[in-house]
Amino acid sequence: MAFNKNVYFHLFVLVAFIATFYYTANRFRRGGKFSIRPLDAIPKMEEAVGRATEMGRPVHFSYGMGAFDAQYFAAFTLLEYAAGLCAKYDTRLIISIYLPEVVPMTEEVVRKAYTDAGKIESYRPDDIRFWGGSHNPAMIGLISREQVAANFMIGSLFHESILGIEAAARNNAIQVMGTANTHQLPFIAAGCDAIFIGAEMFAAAAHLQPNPVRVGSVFAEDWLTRLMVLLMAIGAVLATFGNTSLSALLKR
Amino acid sequence: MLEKLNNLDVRILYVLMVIAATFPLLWPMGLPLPISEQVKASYNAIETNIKPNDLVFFGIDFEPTQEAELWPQVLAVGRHVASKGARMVLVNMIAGGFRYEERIEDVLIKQFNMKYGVNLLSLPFSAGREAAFQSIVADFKGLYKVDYHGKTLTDFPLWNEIKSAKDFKMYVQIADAPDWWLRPMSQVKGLLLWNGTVASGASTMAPLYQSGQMCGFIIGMSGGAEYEFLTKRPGPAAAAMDGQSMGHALIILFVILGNIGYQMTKRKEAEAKKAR
Amino acid sequence: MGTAIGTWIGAFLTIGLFSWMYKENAWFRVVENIFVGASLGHLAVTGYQSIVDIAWKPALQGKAIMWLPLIGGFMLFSRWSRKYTWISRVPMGFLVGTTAAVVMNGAIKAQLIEQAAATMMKLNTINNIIFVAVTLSATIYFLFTLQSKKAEPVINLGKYGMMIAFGATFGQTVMSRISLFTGRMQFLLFEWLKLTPGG
Amino acid sequence: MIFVKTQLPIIVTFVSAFIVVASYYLDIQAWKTFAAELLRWNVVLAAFALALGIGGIVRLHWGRIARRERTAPYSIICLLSLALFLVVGLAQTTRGKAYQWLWDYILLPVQATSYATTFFFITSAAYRAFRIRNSYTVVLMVSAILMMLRVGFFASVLPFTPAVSAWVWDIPTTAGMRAVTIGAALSLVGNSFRIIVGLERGHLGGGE
Repeated sequence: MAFNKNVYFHLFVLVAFIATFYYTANRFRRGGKFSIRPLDAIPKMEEAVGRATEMGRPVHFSYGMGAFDAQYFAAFTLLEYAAGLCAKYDTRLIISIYLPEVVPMTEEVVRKAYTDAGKIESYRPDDIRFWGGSHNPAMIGLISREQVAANFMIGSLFHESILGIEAAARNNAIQVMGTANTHQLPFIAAGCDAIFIGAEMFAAAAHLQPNPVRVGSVFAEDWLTRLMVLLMAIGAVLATFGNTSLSALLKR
Repeated sequence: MLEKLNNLDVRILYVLMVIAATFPLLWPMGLPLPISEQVKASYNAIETNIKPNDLVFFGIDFEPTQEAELWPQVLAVGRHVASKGARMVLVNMIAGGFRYEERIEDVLIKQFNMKYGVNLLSLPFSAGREAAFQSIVADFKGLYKVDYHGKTLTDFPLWNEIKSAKDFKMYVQIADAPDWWLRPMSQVKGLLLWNGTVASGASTMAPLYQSGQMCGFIIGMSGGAEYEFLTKRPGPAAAAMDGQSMGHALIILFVILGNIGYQMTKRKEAEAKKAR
Repeated sequence: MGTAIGTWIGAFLTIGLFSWMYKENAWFRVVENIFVGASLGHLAVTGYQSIVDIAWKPALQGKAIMWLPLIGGFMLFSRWSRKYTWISRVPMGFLVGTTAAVVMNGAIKAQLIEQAAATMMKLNTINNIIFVAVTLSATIYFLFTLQSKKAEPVINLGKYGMMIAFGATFGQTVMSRISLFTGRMQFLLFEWLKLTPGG
Repeated sequence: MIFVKTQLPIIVTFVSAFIVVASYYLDIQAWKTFAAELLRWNVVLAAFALALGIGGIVRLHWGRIARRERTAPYSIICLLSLALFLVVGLAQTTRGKAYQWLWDYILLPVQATSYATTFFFITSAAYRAFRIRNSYTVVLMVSAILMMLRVGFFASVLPFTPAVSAWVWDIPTTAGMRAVTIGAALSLVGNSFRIIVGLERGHLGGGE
């Protein structure tokens, strides 16, 4: 086989992840005990939908204006949760979308949530709004006109985060946001009631549906991250004594 | 009285900010502008690495919305690269970037006598972002058939001299979006990476500069203004820096006032509790 | 002539959008709807061009494999029928699969390996020691299965590190936002009102 | 048939992902070229998906006009603006003179202005958010103010600020953000892997 050079450690990480994942997932399938640090943003989402219901006002959700990447996948899971809550409480959910290719996926996610809640008749495809490049003015217009009372923005956020925060703050909405884009974390940390920071939005999946696959995945990710922390610490100590073999190994 | 500062009508703040940012545009104050080490280092990365006839891949990846911040960078860095006698290939991966490609092409041809097709080439927009960069890495010549102007690429001598992305000495990219270009482009062996970005994207890119994945990195309007100063060609960024300083001063003032109001409100609430 | 009218339209749109800052109003709403229409129209035109350039023309010129993305694209329209919706999930699977694959490759290299290797720095200066300590402790914050009380001081150090990072990024971004506004004011003052600096 | 309906999308997901992932490890030029080709198809599929999204918005506005709702005039403006761009763009492509005019004087100013509104939002966000509530917010506020004092005029009045803020930026900020990046890396891997092998399929709906 013709293998590329400089990808060995890369391949090791991938294979190690897959192996650990299957091991941990199987352990939980056989009924292993687990505990994962709670995330305050998840109950906050329920509280937000609850309050929107009391006030008789809608809930808004957006993925932000990032390119199609893994953050959308994490957002699908959280959207499913939000849509499930909205279906349960009969609260209107309006979704703003920037990327065309996620329109059909969003429809599937929301329809599934409404079906699972037994409320398929209240599913409104019209409230899944594709705005393209006009996402931001359309979103702030929508938030202020519909008097949105809960604002969720989860995904690859860009400057729309702060627009959403300020527009919804004028309605005193409860806001939960999450992103792995470091350039937006400061704004959501400063302006929201609860946030998912980077990895937290992926770990949320395991809280929402603690099945062996998701819990096993979080454990496998954690163990490999621990290994990397250990490697970084050892590598730094070695480097102090002039030995850079470990960082060289990583790049093999 | 002071607790009112806790909850000012934000519209008052808006009006004051507009005045602070606009006034210096009409009446420039000529405040001094020091040059940062990072901009100096990034300038030197081009100054020392680029030799005459080196191939430089020049990406312009931002929407018109970022013009105020990034066009001065394109202008300053583009002129600097051209003044080193490099051969340049312009490219854009964000739909709105094409008109800056056209504009800088014009500047390079007029001010540096570059010959289109010989030492300058503009490639058209291609969609897909990270995926498009991935295909540049895997199969550079396969991605493009025609140039920006719709002409067949194989008619240009410069195009025929390039075989793959590995032939480029440096990839200079002025972009508003963070790191999706870097994941693919860092796979090209021996290619130096140089990035100019918006101030808000700086936190994403800074670790990548610090880790040595990029040889140069300038940030925002101040980066552009300082670069203009280093290349001794005054441009649009330097003129707007006074408004920056005024705006910053005002925001800091708002933060202080807000905190005074907040502490006063807290004290009052505490007193009210005691009274009960 | 075209430029003069265009500048007035540009000014109308610019001020209309800014007017939301005072409150949501009819002018803003007109501009919002012009924007929605224009941007969707623009997307449709560029989308059509990419279909023609990337797939349709090569397919007609005999590059048979390019029929696949075209067929996949048409399969998406099965969403308009309740019964055949499942057909559209095939191209959706393709989109998701390729995207997930690119993410997976990129994340391991750029986000994990390169970053980890760069953190293995010599611990011979205070700065390097602080750097490594903050990176490691803040990474430990992201371990979701770690719930030991002993780890708390470490996690707190990481949290402070992240707070400094968030604050600094916030401050840094202010600059960027002022620049954007400056750009629009330059348009209004110099191109529309034709004022000149210096009064 | 049910098998085909539920499993075919998953199989397609897996096969396409496998081709792209393997292209990274294998040194086979033909494979790499084919993987790059696959990634280009995404653009085509996204363009088709556009039609779905635009269809939704047109239906929404058309409904409002047909029902003669109070907001119908806005819907008319929206559809007219869409039609204008669509007709001019299809007639002369985006490179045509008239289209360039539309771009320069309609799309460009609204895009730029829409982005520039962040100027106002960041002002009020700074005013509201930087209240000293606990030790974390002190750190947050101080480092934000330091960064604002770094550039332009302040740097000459307070000559220590560029050095101090450069330190804050290079050491704790870079380190803190790097941790976020490293912390998320394996989550991205885990999440992508679950999707590739079909263990996560909410985005493909629930069976039927």
